[in-house]
Amino acid sequence: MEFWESVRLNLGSPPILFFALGVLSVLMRADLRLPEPIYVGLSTYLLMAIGFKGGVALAEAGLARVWLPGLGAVVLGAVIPLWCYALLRWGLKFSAVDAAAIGAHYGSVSAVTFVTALQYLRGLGASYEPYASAFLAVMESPAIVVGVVLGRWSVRRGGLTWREWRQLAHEALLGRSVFLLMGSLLVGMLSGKRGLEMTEGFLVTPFQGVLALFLFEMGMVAARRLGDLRRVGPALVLFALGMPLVHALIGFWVGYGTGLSAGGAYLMAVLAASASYIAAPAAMRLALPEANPTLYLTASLAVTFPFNVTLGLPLYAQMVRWFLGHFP
Amino acid sequence: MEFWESVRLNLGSPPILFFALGVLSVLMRADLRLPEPIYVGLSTYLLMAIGFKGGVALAEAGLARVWLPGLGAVVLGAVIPLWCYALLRWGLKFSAVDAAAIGAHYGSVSAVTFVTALQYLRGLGASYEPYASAFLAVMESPAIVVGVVLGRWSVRRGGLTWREWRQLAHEALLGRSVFLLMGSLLVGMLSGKRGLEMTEGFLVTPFQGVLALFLFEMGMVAARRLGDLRRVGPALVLFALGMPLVHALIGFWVGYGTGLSAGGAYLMAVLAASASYIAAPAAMRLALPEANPTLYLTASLAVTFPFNVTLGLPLYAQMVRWFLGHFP
Amino acid sequence: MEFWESVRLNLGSPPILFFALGVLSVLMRADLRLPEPIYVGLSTYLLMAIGFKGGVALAEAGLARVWLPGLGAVVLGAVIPLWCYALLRWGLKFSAVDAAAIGAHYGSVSAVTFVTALQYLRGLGASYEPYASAFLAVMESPAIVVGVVLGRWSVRRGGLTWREWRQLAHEALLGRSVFLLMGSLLVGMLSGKRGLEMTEGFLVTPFQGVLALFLFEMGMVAARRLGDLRRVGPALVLFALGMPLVHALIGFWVGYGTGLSAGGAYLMAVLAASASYIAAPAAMRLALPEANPTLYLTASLAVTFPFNVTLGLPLYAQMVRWFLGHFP
Amino acid sequence: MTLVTVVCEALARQPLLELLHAMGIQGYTLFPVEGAGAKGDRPADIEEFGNIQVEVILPAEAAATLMERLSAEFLPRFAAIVYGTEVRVLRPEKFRPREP
Amino acid sequence: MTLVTVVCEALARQPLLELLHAMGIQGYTLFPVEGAGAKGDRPADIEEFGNIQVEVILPAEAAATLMERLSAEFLPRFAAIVYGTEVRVLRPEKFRPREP
Amino acid sequence: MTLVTVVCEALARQPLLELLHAMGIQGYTLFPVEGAGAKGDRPADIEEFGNIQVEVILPAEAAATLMERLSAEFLPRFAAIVYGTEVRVLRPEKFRPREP
Ligand SMILES: Nc1ncnc2c1ncn2[C@@H]1O[C@H](COP(=O)(O)O)[C@@H](O)[C@H]1O
Ligand SMILES: Nc1ncnc2c1ncn2[C@@H]1O[C@H](COP(=O)(O)O)[C@@H](O)[C@H]1O
Ligand SMILES: Nc1ncnc2c1ncn2[C@@H]1O[C@H](COP(=O)(O)O)[C@@H](O)[C@H]1O
Ligand code: NA
Ligand code: NA
Ligand code: NA
Repeated sequence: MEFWESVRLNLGSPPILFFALGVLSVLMRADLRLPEPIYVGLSTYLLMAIGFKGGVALAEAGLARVWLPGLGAVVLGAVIPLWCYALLRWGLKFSAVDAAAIGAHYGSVSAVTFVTALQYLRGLGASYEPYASAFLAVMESPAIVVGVVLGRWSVRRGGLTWREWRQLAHEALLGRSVFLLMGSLLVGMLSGKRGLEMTEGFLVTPFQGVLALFLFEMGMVAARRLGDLRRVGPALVLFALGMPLVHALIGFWVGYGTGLSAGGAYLMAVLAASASYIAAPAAMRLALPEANPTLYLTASLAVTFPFNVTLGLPLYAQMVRWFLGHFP
Repeated sequence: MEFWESVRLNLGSPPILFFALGVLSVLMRADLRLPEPIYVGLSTYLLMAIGFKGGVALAEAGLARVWLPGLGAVVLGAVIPLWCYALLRWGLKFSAVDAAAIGAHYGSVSAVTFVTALQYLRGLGASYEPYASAFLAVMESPAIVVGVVLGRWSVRRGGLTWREWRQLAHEALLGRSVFLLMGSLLVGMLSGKRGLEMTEGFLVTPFQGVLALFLFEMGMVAARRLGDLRRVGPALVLFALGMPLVHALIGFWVGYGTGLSAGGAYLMAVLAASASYIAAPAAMRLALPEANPTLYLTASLAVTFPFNVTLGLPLYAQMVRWFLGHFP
Repeated sequence: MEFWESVRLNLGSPPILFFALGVLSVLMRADLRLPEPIYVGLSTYLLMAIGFKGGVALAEAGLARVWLPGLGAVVLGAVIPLWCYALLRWGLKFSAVDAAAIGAHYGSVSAVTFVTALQYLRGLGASYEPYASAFLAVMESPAIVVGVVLGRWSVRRGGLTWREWRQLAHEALLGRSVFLLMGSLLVGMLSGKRGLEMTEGFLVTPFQGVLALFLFEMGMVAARRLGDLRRVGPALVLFALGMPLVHALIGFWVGYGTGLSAGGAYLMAVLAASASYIAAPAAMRLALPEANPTLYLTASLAVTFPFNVTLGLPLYAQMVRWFLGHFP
Repeated sequence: MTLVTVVCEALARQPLLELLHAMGIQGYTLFPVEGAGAKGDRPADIEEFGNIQVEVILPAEAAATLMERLSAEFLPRFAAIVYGTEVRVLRPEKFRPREP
Repeated sequence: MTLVTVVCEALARQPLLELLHAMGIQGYTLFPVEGAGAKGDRPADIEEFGNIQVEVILPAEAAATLMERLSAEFLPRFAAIVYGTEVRVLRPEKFRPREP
Repeated sequence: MTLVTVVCEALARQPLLELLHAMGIQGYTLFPVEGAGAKGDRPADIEEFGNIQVEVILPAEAAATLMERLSAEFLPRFAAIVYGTEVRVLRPEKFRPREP
């Protein structure tokens, strides 16, 4: 497919158009506030559905084919904060603790970006490893741990206490999204094809439409942060637009190098390029309260997330086309 | 179809039966309060779904076939408040500002009534222009603007200030339901058939069932206002039962005269007959706070709305049968 | 089917696995609190769906085939509190009012347990009377009335006043779940097959998946009560594990004796074995405030409910196999 | 004027509102809350297991009567706390209870 | 410091926040409530038909001004009650309104 | 008795409840709110981005200690306001913190 056509394919899909509608509603002050339980309900549904379907696929594929790219995902998530920290601290002159916190966000992942990428691949007609959501599940926490350790170290020149390690592990491994994803993966693995047949009418049939509704809400959530753009400065905005490209590149090769198909490596690229805006901020508020939330939230939620779901997805697909010479 | 059979068809359909159950629950004080986020979730879903499907149909039909009946709908919405005002003020001796506010409600529309009419047509086996929700979208605001201007004029013998015009336009054009409907129409137009296929499992498959659940809630919401019936007096109750008949008649001819099919003209009749009970009250509270909300809310929500969805829909169908000699 | 295989079939099904995940999330303090509107939405959906489908089936079967087992269900519900009261009061030395309140819970029923049993039967490939939800509907209230009368009597050595009777009847017959179930049954009866076709995409297609999500929530709700286990003592825990077995046995013979198929009698067994944890506690708080809620809630919600949905369902199936020599 | 606040189990909603009604009190404000107290945690996951907070503004004497009746009729039956706060209201005439 | 509480119909949200804004008040806390009063029941079933409770803490003089303006500009238009409570705050400097 | 109210970002829920627990305080009431303040708007669209309001009633001395500890340990880390109000409670014995 032509590059522009694949951009159009993404921008013209209902989820992205509803995302834009959500943004527009905030910009035009139409103020359609959706109550918080709606958000919780939709995000629980999405995590449960992708986790479950991924688990069913995982049980079929067997762990033998998954552990290497999975390990790649974990390592990638853990090291991204390191170079982000260096760049932000010494290149862009952010404080150490802010640099660590922002790094944690970019090493971690955004489940919504991942799900949107799944739909996009399906639209393109590209195949991918159906157990790819396992990579999403394992890639959320490592960066958070690394970022917090980095930040604590630079604030206090000392490691974490035993109690802090425990709290951190709890935060990172038992956070809402990690737990739900991991748990649903497990449920999917245990219940297999037969379980998928039972729940198909709920977890599969309406999935894409629910995603459209959810992205409508996320458009509003992200747009409400646009006003903070002025407060974070152009350097961070550029960082939030540029690093995803770099990370996508690295993510692609990690995925491809660990044996994934073109589609699977694309998804690894998207995971690397995406930044967390729920789990990581929550962990930072508790573990690095000295870091400025306006910086990391605005960068990941108001810049990187909208960029990724609109232009990023087709750009990364184009990247795959360049590298491999073929991709739908 | 026989008249009585077509009444039975409507009264025996799950949405209307669940509506009755909701009313009953309040009358028997079973008190099943559904929390507010459920209402927001369901109504967002319904508006999004009909807007989107209408938009897909609109893109196929082309604007050429839509603009004339659309214009008819706008004009009709704008003029209904005028005669309602006259009748209420000079005939029924309501205060000027109450007359204006009530008029605004009857010129504007009820999306739920419209959706119920769609299901009813489908049950009858009648065809209609699938882009008819565009008429719903354009018909909500004009009456609100006219009503407010009328009311302000009569209160102050003067026009609106520039600032008031802006506020009013904002209220009328960026209200929750107008924005959602217009926006979803646009999204539907832009994403077309392909987008519909993607979201069918969510926006189409469960639609009728969701409507049943929503009407269950609306039955409760409407019944909670029944106690106010005594406070509004018999004149307004008669108005709220009689005007829908008159407006249905006019609406039908506007639709038929601007080239719609029998089914499409029926829907235009339903739109004209319906009265707003969310958007219009909200606008009146802000722009005409002097008007008495008990009057307009009770009339539109506790009388006209239940009347329309139960007896009105088959009555208007019978009307079409009389006029055209044929209709399923 | 082998007993162990039928246990595995239940424990490996998505609803039960998600239930376990919910329990686990609380035990691991992952704390995924779902907001209350989600609970209301899901439970309304489930009650509406089973009531409606049961009603459609009831209209087809005719009341002639239903009244006898229905009467059996009512009588069974009404007498269970009697022997529970005797056992708890004189055998286990509970106070009279606590014995009455706990008895009411075990005579009444749990809709979620019933629905899970329906899915389990479907998984087994066993057929059952599709109108069985009518038995669920009639079996919720009688035990509550009997329990309250017993409790009042023992507290005050006197009957209820006229006003109390009225309040009690209101509580018992117009409680949320009874009203919704009865109402949806009625709606289903009135709208018939045609109505089912209309709403299938909502009330049937996603049903099993929604149940999985709901059981995930119920796992959390139940697990939050586990901490109270120490407060109720081993005697009540044993009661809460043992009585379901006894009641299942009796329930099976009541069902089978009144003409139900093996599957239908199995469902009656499950109803008898299940204990109420929403409707009965609510009624007890209002009508028997002297009873200790920790006792009845912990027994029914933290012991009997989890036991029934995990091990109880296959055990009762095994029981049917023993009695009849055949059952899938 | 006194603001009387009642935090109680959600199931006590009806009896509480009836008591207010019986005293001729027309106005109140109500919202769901979660909480913990002597009777354990009350998570807000299920309406029936949660709490509500009810706020009633009324003249000092009426407030005293209300608190007495709550103390006698309501607190023995339900998990609840009750407290009063002095407040200064706009339009004090709005807050007089009618004859019941 | 004074805590000014406004309970009003949810539709008055925007005008109320605008009034606060116009007075240079940056801080407030807001949540949906249901209620009943002279203007009837306000069930919380539909956002548009419910109430909100808005709480603003500010120095006594600013509070007096706010209550005056509410009395003049807000109460005639909307179903609402307004009351003030004396409170002791940590970090009082946080609660000074800026010049609007 | 003093009612101590804390309005803070929802993410501070766990640390706040732990602090109460550490002080032997068993009772509190909690609900989600939205708000605005020095640290910007806190819309209630996502739980993680919203606020909570926590209300604790306790004897005056215990309240003073709580407010001191909040001032020292809580306010430097989280977006929050804290204030105290004098209230008159029914059954005052209920509100004494246990030894932690
Ligand atoms: N000290 C307290 N401060 C604030 N709220 C309390 C306090 N004690 C109890 N509550 C509230 O009152 C409800 C009932 O209290 P209890 O009867 O002690 O369980 C609790 O669930 C809390 O919401
Ligand atoms: N006496 C009262 N105590 C507490 N809240 C009240 C009182 N009167 C009115 N309210 C609240 O203020 C809202 C508007 O009052 P009203 O304008 O009297 O209908 C009501 O819906 C209640 O939420
Ligand atoms: N003056 C105020 N009055 C009432 N609530 C406030 C005020 N200032 C701040 N708040 C609340 O406290 C939260 C945190 O405040 P801040 O740390 O100033 O952003 C806000 O989101 C509001 O909910
Ligand atoms: Na990343
Ligand atoms: Na109309
Ligand atoms: Na039972």
